[in-house]
Amino acid sequence: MIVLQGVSKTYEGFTALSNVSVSIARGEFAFLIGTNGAGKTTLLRVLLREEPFDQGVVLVNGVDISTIRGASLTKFRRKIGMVFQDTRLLPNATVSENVGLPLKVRGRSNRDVSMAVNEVLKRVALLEKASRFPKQLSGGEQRKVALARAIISRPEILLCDEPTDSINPLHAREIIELLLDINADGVTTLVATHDSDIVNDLRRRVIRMDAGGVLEDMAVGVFNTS
Amino acid sequence: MIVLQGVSKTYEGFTALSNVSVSIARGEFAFLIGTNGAGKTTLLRVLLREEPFDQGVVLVNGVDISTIRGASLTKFRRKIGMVFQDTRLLPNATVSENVGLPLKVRGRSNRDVSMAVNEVLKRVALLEKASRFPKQLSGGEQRKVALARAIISRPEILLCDEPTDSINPLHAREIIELLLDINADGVTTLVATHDSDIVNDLRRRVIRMDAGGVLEDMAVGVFNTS
Amino acid sequence: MKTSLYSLRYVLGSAVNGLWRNRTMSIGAIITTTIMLITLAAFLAINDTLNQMVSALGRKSNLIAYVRDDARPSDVTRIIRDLQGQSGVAEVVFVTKEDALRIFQERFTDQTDVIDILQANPLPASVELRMENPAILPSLADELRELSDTFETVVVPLDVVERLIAVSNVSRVAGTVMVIALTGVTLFVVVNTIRVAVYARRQEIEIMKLVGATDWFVRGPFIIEGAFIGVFGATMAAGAMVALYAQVGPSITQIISFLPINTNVAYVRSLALFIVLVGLVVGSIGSYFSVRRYLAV
Amino acid sequence: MKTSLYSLRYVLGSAVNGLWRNRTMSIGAIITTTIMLITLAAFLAINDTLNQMVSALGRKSNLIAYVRDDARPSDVTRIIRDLQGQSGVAEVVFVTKEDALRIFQERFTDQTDVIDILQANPLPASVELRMENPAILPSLADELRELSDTFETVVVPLDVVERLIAVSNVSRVAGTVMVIALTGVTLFVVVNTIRVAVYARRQEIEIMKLVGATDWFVRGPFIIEGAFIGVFGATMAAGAMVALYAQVGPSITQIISFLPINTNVAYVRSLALFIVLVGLVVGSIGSYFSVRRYLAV
Ligand SMILES: Nc1ncnc2c1ncn2[C@@H]1O[C@H](COP(=O)(O)OP(=O)(O)OP(=O)(O)O)[C@@H](O)[C@H]1O
Ligand SMILES: Nc1ncnc2c1ncn2[C@@H]1O[C@H](COP(=O)(O)OP(=O)(O)OP(=O)(O)O)[C@@H](O)[C@H]1O
Ligand SMILES: [Mg+2]
Ligand SMILES: [Mg+2]
Repeated sequence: MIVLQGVSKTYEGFTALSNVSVSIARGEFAFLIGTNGAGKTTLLRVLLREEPFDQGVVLVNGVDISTIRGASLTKFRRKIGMVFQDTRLLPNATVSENVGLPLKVRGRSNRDVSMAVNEVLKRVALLEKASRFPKQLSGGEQRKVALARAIISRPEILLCDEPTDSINPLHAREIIELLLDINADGVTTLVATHDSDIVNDLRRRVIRMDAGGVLEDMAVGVFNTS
Repeated sequence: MIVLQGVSKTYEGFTALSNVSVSIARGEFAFLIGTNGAGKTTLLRVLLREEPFDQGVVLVNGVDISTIRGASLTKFRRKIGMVFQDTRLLPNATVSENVGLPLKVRGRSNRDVSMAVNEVLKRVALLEKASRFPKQLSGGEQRKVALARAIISRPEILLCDEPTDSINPLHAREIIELLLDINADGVTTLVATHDSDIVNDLRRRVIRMDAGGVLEDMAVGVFNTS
Repeated sequence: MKTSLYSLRYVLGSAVNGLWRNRTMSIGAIITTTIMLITLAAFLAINDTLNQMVSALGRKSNLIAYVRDDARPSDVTRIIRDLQGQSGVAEVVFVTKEDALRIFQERFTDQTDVIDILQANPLPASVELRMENPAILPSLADELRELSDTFETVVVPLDVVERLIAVSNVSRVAGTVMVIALTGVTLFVVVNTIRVAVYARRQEIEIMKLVGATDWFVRGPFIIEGAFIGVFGATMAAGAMVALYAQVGPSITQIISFLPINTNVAYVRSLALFIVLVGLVVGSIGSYFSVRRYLAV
Repeated sequence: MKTSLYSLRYVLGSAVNGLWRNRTMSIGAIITTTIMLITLAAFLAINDTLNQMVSALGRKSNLIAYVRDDARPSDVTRIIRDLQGQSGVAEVVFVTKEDALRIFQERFTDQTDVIDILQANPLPASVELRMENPAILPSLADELRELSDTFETVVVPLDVVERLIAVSNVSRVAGTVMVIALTGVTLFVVVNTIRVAVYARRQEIEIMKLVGATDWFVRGPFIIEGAFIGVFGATMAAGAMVALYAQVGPSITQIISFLPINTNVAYVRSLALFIVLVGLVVGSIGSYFSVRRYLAV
């Protein structure tokens, strides 16, 4: 359960979120849409406790996340898988190492990690590029690596910021199907996207933001592109 | 006139372009499409003389670009505006400074530069964020800055690598219109993209790549997404 | 248990990767560490040598206590034994009346007639001291002057002694200050280099934290990398130092053969070990603190 | 013309921005430069002081030429004048027969009777030299010995002289080697720091080149930044040095008042100027070469 109540956030005076109230049930799948600069990324970063917020309450599984500190913060983040809009791959780590990082971080054995890495790289069709470094990949390939890293640890909550950016439409569909698969296993999934085709195809819940606020919250949403 | 004849390029053994032959007339507008890793970005980087190639000939306005050196290379690059897929904004320069850079580089006066910057930032609706640094912008805003930087110097050739990535569909259309405007002034424009809606709407020339080669070259192309 | 073992392997592997993949930074840091520690080691050695040289010069300075002709030989013998046991005294020489006369005659070869016309040898016997530590000369002279039954006069060439004491004090203080300062500079420059290298990788740290890494998971490899940079740099410095000592040591010893300069293996070995230890500690602690500020994500 | 003027303004503005926006690196580089140059300056000053101290010690050493009783006073006067003009000689003292007797009597107060019984003063007059440069003592002694009409004997306390020469040679060579080495280390560390700072910004350089910048357009701001880092670091070093000299100088002069240590303003000022110049040159040239390898895009 993710609950935001009256959440506001400013970056040095600039209001990026203003009075956002929204709640997402455990195991739900929702799209986050809205114009550039609407606050989608900011919202996801608040949920990961990457960015502090100024006002309101954010509850994740009933816990006020602003109170989480130290070792609890690490535990909290291990519940979440995130695809960052700017991928945030480690530039000096190979694809395998990047993808395996969330498991390494949890102290899993090398064998466990490499098995899981192989499996998840197969799912994004990047197995043969496992030993490349990020800058030796195309833009779309990098994003797939970021996705693989987000899902490898089977998190409770999956936050995807533009997961199909730079991805060929055919692959984009596959990736969304992958996300739906994962969601079907009970993973709460929030996807920020500009891909109207996918949103309109799926007919899932759509939260539309604008200028830092929630403008619409549609149970079976559409992405109006005109 | 851009002419590629039998161009091949490998990255440390990996073939990214194989025997590519294509020619684009002066003032033409063409889309470059293809799956992830097809070689679109590599092709654009070859045209900017960012990456060397192994075989074949690339002529730009009749000049074999592989022979260009030193000061001529600088002059050659000043003919080209490029939107990089990974934006490549200077992290320590403001939006204005990033956008104005191509003019500064040409020794234009501060007044000229700031007038041009204002004008072009207005066109991408980012004027009020002129003094921000790149990491203080949303993903889509960063891409708009990259586009603004590519067009500010009114280049002869415009190379756009995923110019509408991370951009809201409404703005994406505006950006494509902007590119068409620029193209109408005689600027040769090559746009690598995964945005099927835009390609299908525009019905322009489409060059489809796959596995480093040109698969199709359609005068009035479609982006088949199934 | 299993977890921590895997982590250890991860930490080591990760550190090696980090060093190699950021080799521009790593090599820069190692070279800086090496040359800073060579400088420090060379300075320690030179400071030590200079101190020894100045002390050795001081040793030339002496105290002459002229023995009364009627002094009891047993007293003189006892005093000489006492003086030999006294710390700060390098050498005690007893010059008999006959020795004194001979020295006088040697010096004034052409005036032997002067002495010849004397009925008896007018020159007194004397006890001459060569000092280890000239600083105690004045008080020692006073002590000997008290023994007026034995000694007629106690002569201390005071101006030379004072100068030597002053010079050796100044050079010792200056040397110590410089050693402390240079140690500080070395630590600072090495830590600063590591700090800059970590700064260039601050995003890695943030990403790891966001992906659920504990602080120690992030720190571990960095600390090992820092320790490696420190130890590797220090080992090269120590190696260079040992080689230099082996080369230069003997020739210095030859040039100033009269001075007991420390070029022995044990000293150099302990200096080398010390340098490596400094590298280890500075590298790892430097990394620890450099990483800290970026962990607050 | 207009273009180059605008560019100049751009270069300066850009350099200031670069320094400020990469301040973690800039401050690191400036501090490193400062302390390396302080170290170098302190070392230059200490080396200079030690050299002066050793030379001054050498000055105590002397040559005594005993004058024949039948020497011609005019010869003696002439020789003394010659010696005073000789380079390497600090002081020439003429000790008359009467002076010699007085000194002898003072030393052996209890044996005045020895002299009293002599018909005439048996002690010779002497010419005593205090040396600036003890190295020329042996040859000078030989020269004086040739003048056997004037001098009876020429006494040189050779062992002390040799030791002093050796010590002062060793310390001079060691000092020079250390100065050269430390200068090298300073240059290296400063350049390395700048190199690392530029490395961290290599992508900026690539982007500028791809956008159509000339090599000089890219280099300009970096060179100015490097020059600024060097000059600023050097100025702080020079300031610290001048302050330190003002503080410590007088007290050193007091402790070893007999030595003519250089703490005068002109010397410090030229040392400070030299340090700032070093900073300027090293900073800008270091940047120039650091940027170079990333320009090949
Ligand atoms: N660090 C920052 N400092 C100042 N303003 C910021 C900062 N980060 C983001 N912003 C601003 O906050 C607003 C929301 O940004 P955010 O990244 O959440 O938008 P978004 O909805 O993800 O946009 P996009 O679709 O372009 O990714 C934008 O107007 C952006 O300019
Ligand atoms: N530096 C590199 N080293 C090795 N392989 C590389 C390098 N850069 C790109 N490649 C590979 O070359 C191929 C073509 O890459 P390119 O970036 O041109 O693809 P693209 O068509 O732009 O893909 P995308 O649509 O994902 O951006 C890819 O398979 C990629 O993995
Ligand atoms: Mg966003
Ligand atoms: Mg691409």
